[in-house]
Amino acid sequence: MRALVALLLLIISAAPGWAAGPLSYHLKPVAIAPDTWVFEGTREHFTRGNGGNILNPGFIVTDDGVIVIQTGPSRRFGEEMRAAIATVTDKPIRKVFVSNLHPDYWLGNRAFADVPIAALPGTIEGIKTEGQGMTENMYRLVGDWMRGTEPLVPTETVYGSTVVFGAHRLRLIPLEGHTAADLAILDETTGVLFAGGVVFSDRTPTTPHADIGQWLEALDALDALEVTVLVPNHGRIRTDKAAIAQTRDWLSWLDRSLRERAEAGADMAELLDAPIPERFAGMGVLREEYRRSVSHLWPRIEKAVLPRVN
Amino acid sequence: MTAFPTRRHLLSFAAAALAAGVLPRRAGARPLDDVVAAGRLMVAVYRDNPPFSHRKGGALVGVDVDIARAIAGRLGVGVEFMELTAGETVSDDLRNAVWRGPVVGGGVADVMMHVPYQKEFGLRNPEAVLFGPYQREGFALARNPMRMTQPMLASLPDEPVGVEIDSIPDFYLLGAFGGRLRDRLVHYMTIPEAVEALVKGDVAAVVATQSQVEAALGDRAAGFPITPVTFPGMMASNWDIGMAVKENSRDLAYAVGDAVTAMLEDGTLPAIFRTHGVTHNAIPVE
Amino acid sequence: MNRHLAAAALLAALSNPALAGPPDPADPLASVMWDVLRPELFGTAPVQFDDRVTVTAPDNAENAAAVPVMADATALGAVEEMVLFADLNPFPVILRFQPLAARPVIATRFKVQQATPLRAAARTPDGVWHIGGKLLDAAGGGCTAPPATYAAADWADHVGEVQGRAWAPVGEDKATRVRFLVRHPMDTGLVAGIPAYFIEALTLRDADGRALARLQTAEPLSENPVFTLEVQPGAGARSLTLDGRDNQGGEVKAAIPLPWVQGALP
Amino acid sequence: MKRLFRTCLLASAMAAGLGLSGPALAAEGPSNDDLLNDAKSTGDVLTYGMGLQAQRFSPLDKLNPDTVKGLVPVWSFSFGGEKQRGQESQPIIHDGTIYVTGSYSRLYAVDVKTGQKKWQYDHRLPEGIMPCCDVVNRGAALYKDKIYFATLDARLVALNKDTGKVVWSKKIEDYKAGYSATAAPLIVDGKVITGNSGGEFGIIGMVEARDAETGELVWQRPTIEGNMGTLNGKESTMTGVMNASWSGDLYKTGGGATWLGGTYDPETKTLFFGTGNPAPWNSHLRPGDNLYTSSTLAIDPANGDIKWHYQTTPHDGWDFDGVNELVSFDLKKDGQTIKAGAKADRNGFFYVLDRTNGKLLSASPFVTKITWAKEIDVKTGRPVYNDDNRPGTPVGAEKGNSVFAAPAFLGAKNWMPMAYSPATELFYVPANEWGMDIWNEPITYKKGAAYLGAGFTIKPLYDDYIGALRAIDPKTGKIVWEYKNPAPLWGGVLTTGGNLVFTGTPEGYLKAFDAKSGKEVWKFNTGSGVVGSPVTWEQDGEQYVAVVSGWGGAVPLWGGDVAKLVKDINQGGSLWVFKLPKA
Repeated sequence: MRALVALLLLIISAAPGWAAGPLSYHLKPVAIAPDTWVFEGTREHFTRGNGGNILNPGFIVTDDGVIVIQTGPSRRFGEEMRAAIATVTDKPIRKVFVSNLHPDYWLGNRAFADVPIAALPGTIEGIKTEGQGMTENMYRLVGDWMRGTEPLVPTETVYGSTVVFGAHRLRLIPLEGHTAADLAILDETTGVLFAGGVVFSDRTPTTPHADIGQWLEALDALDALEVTVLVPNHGRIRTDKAAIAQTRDWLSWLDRSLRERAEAGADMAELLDAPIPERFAGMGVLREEYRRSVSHLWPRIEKAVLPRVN
Repeated sequence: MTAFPTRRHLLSFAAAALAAGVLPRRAGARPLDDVVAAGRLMVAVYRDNPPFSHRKGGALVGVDVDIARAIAGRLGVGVEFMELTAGETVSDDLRNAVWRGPVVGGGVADVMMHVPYQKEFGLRNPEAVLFGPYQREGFALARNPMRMTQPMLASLPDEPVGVEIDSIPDFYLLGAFGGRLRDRLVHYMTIPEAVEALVKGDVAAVVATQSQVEAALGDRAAGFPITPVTFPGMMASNWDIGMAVKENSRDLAYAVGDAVTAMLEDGTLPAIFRTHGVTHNAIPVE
Repeated sequence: MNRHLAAAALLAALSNPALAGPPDPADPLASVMWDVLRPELFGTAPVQFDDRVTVTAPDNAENAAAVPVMADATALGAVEEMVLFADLNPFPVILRFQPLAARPVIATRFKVQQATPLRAAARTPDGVWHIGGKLLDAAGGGCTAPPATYAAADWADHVGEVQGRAWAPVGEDKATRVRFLVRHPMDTGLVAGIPAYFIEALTLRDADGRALARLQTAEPLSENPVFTLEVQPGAGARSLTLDGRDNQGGEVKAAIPLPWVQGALP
Repeated sequence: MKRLFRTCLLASAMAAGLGLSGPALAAEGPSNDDLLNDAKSTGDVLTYGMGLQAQRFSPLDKLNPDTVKGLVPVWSFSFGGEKQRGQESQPIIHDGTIYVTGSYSRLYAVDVKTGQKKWQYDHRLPEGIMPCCDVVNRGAALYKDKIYFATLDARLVALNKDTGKVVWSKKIEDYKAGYSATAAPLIVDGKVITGNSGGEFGIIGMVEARDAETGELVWQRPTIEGNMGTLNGKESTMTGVMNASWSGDLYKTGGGATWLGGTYDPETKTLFFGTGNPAPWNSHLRPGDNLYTSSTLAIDPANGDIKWHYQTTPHDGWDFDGVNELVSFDLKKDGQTIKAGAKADRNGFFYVLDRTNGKLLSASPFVTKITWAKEIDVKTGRPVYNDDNRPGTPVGAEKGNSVFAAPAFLGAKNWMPMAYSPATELFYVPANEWGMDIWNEPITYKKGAAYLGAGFTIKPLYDDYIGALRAIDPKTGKIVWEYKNPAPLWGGVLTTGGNLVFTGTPEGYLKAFDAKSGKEVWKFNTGSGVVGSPVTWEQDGEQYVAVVSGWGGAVPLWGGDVAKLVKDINQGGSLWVFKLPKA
């Protein structure tokens, strides 16, 4: 079993994340465990080249129907996912889980409008408030890939619990840190963990809604689980927990270095080109995500080092 | 992870189903639908009304604030607060908070907290619906036991007594016993100020609502016994605090009322009061 | 040729490029607004595009309501005035800065309406404006979107509060880095129903009241704006004072201690 | 697209230019002497009240009952935005510019000839303000190079009159404690003099003088006995005598707000400020006269000391707030000229006082029904109460006995200023005929506890009208003529040497009446209710009239029968200018 998985991973890694061709994601489901498939995205930022395909959505085929995890960055992506799922199984889609409010997790919802789409309350609230703005920004970032995409708010609220579909017991794990509500899903039957927002693998974490302290606690919670295959939200799928360690390392360094620079009197603009340790060089979109993180995290850190003077 | 009570599950599910338009929409303005569709419950709370709603380190905190958050959670929506400066009467407050909005603009809230739940008052304000009483309030006397041995209003010794200005205890004590106490009343802008004066020894007793005096004394209550008091010859000794919505929002009132009932049953409500150092007095079922 | 004549010639050249006279250098950022902004901001003074004036800012505005920018003209030597501006903002000028006893370097954050050239101009004692800049991409909305304080009910409780700190001098010119944040909504007046309400002047002074740096601030600065400056206070100064006012008469007053000086204010 | 940017650019470049070069040199505006002479100068309107005595009289006579039919609109200026309500302002006219305040604390400078805006100041109001009686402002004050006005968040703002740039801005009171400021400031001897308004809740009334140049406080005079005044930053004298007419510590919070501002008489060098009702409402809880609530105070402008007081409603139990303006005039009676002052009080009586000492000369009703007092005893100066018309004190769990009292607490006359014509020797008083059921009740809630301890409903007295513009002869107290208006009158009055009286109506009209007969001789509908105060002046040989239009104020805030009468009146916000063209 373990060997099979490793072999599969090799194949995935060798395959290009995105194939040339006008406006098709060319989605190929890759089996990573029994009944379990993933569409692996690139380790880039949203571009007009990749159409927003940067996430690792997946699905589990159960006797009760297909469980879909994330719907991708556009309606087209959702529709292509659905077509690709149909090449694997003729079972109907039973339920969709959306892990958090970031646009690449749920903008494909329109393709699944006929089935229940479940999310944590905080995710639903966030999509209601910020969904429209995020959608508009995605049109701007990736262009025509988004045609026909409109926000569709998840229709079902879930909390932390264990749900059973056919032979698969899925543990729904509510976390926070990457956003105010991140849903991780552990298939207790196969040991596959869909990290749902908090784990990045060789891809720099994104922080627009982040609380670093809570995020580190969420990583600890995932680290304590028994996992055979870890599907990070972005980046390389792994059979170990190295991605958790890498995410933790990055967040700790980021937080600490910003605090140190603030204490030393740096201005936000001076941080944009600050050096990043060599050990993170292998992570995708490193400098760009670092700069975004400065924008997200700096104002609060800065305030903490400037005392009231009147 | 803990499993959640079925009731809460059902409530949330119902709210989510409404959001998606799964349940049929009725014609006309339906504020519950509007609330769910907007994903936000706008709640009016009084500004500067400890321990129910006030600012602490910039953050809005208090019993009413926590109850509102819990209600929104059970409806599966977010919550936003509109802080309300108390007008001359609660009828003004109802107008500003739920049915017409303040003259300076800013719109109305979906629900207003801390409204007297009283039939006559309700009849006098047909533009609003009063519902969901969540606390039975009464007056209490906090005293320095060395200076005032008996918690009896009628036998108040010749010592200064603190009250909040323009409060019922103020009016009662100004007029009570032929005005005998009038010259000994010391007026404070807030109950916390009056309670600090009690602790410092400026006054021998403070008369105020039980919740306010409990919260203001906090863990110093051991040294300053708090006793419920009645105002003979003036009014009933207790009254109920509930909520209000605009007259066309009865369905929202039902949903919010159900959430409060559930919170009472599962102990959430008393726990919220406890957090703020206040005794929760449930409304007896009649 | 005397200065007046030169100015007149320049004006003629501006109004009709076909006429003879030294033409302006071409705008390296090819801004559609350059022809309008040039006379508005610099009149007939000579301008040159100069890499010695650097503008540090992200290529993309992650948060259009608070884009960090640092303008540095120290490579020019003496500088009398600096202007920071974004060509395509509804209010192009972000701030004007007179580095009286300060290094010609300033950093702050501002609101951006759309993708725009972002520039700093520094006037040297010979009257020449040296202009550097870069392109800033932005999703936009920073100027007309209501700031967060529109929703927060308590801006009035905090307006005019200052948080600030100075760092011990390093380097040859003994310049002291000062950073400060002023609580203010900085409303542009472009959002319906919300009047313009922004800080319009800030002066950083030495202990004896001597102005070290003067800022003329404008609508585009971010809500609760933050500034970084490098000033040269007198040797004995134990603190710097900051004073300023907004367009509605509100006052800003604060004292920023220099803690490494013995006996500095707490 | 490019043009749009250009406009923005120009605006910002202009602003920047001004900032760099410092405030442009302002033309020297009116001096103290100009202000003192305002009632006589016909080419301008420099003060609120058209003269510091506030007679609202202009000697101009080109407009008269014969010519007024030729009065036509010249232009109308919109205050803009969505803030279309409650325009209670009086324009100020000087040197080709009209300065006018709008609701929501806005101030405009408009070119008199063209109606083109010169500048506009919008005050950034905090979200938490809670003005009791709509978002109104009643006017600005002009002195030298600055124009002054008060804002709803209880600040006093001084602006450069030519640029609209703020020179200084001072907090009068804390808006979070329920204070706001709506009255026009008064300028006397280089001092800006204001009252305070807001909360009947734990406050005391105050009159304050500030240096017009700097905004620094010169003196403060509390209106309730037992409180200390200040002068130049130090305690000066106590108001009255502590505990003389108040029990316990109630004097510290007794009310008496001076929310309508005041008037000034240069002949006796005296400020006159009216004071509001005492707190709490239930009079049984505060035995005594409760000085100096519901009174007129005569104050020395130099140091803030009280020269005399006259209390119109001692021990008020009906919210008969006594803030109404005292108008100085020469009373010619029995061959003598008496320095007199007149006040049409909220309580229904028209008082004539000797303004040198506060002694009552006469008091006569100016509305048809007054239930609370039989009369005012001229000898003692005190009302002869109808004791059974005082709302009872609550007994047991029941509310106190309810009484029907007239006038209603909104007053026989509220804020709207009257006018006096030295030509006809008549006062023109905008009155309202209404009553109220009032009771003291054991419990009216506030923040979950009791508040005022009183309740009320307002009822019109007659089917066909509430408002009544009445001409009153101060020598006899007799009503010479009256004009009845269906809706309540809520705007100020202007009278002229041309034998005219102007006032506005909620129905939208600016109307002119023959000052002697009361015959309506002209009207024009402005499109929204008129609750502002009209003014007139002469320019290029033509007589002009201006008034602001925009329904609002306190009346629409009250429910019941009155609300039914006014609910369909459209709101608005504009300045109308009329003139009589040269023949």
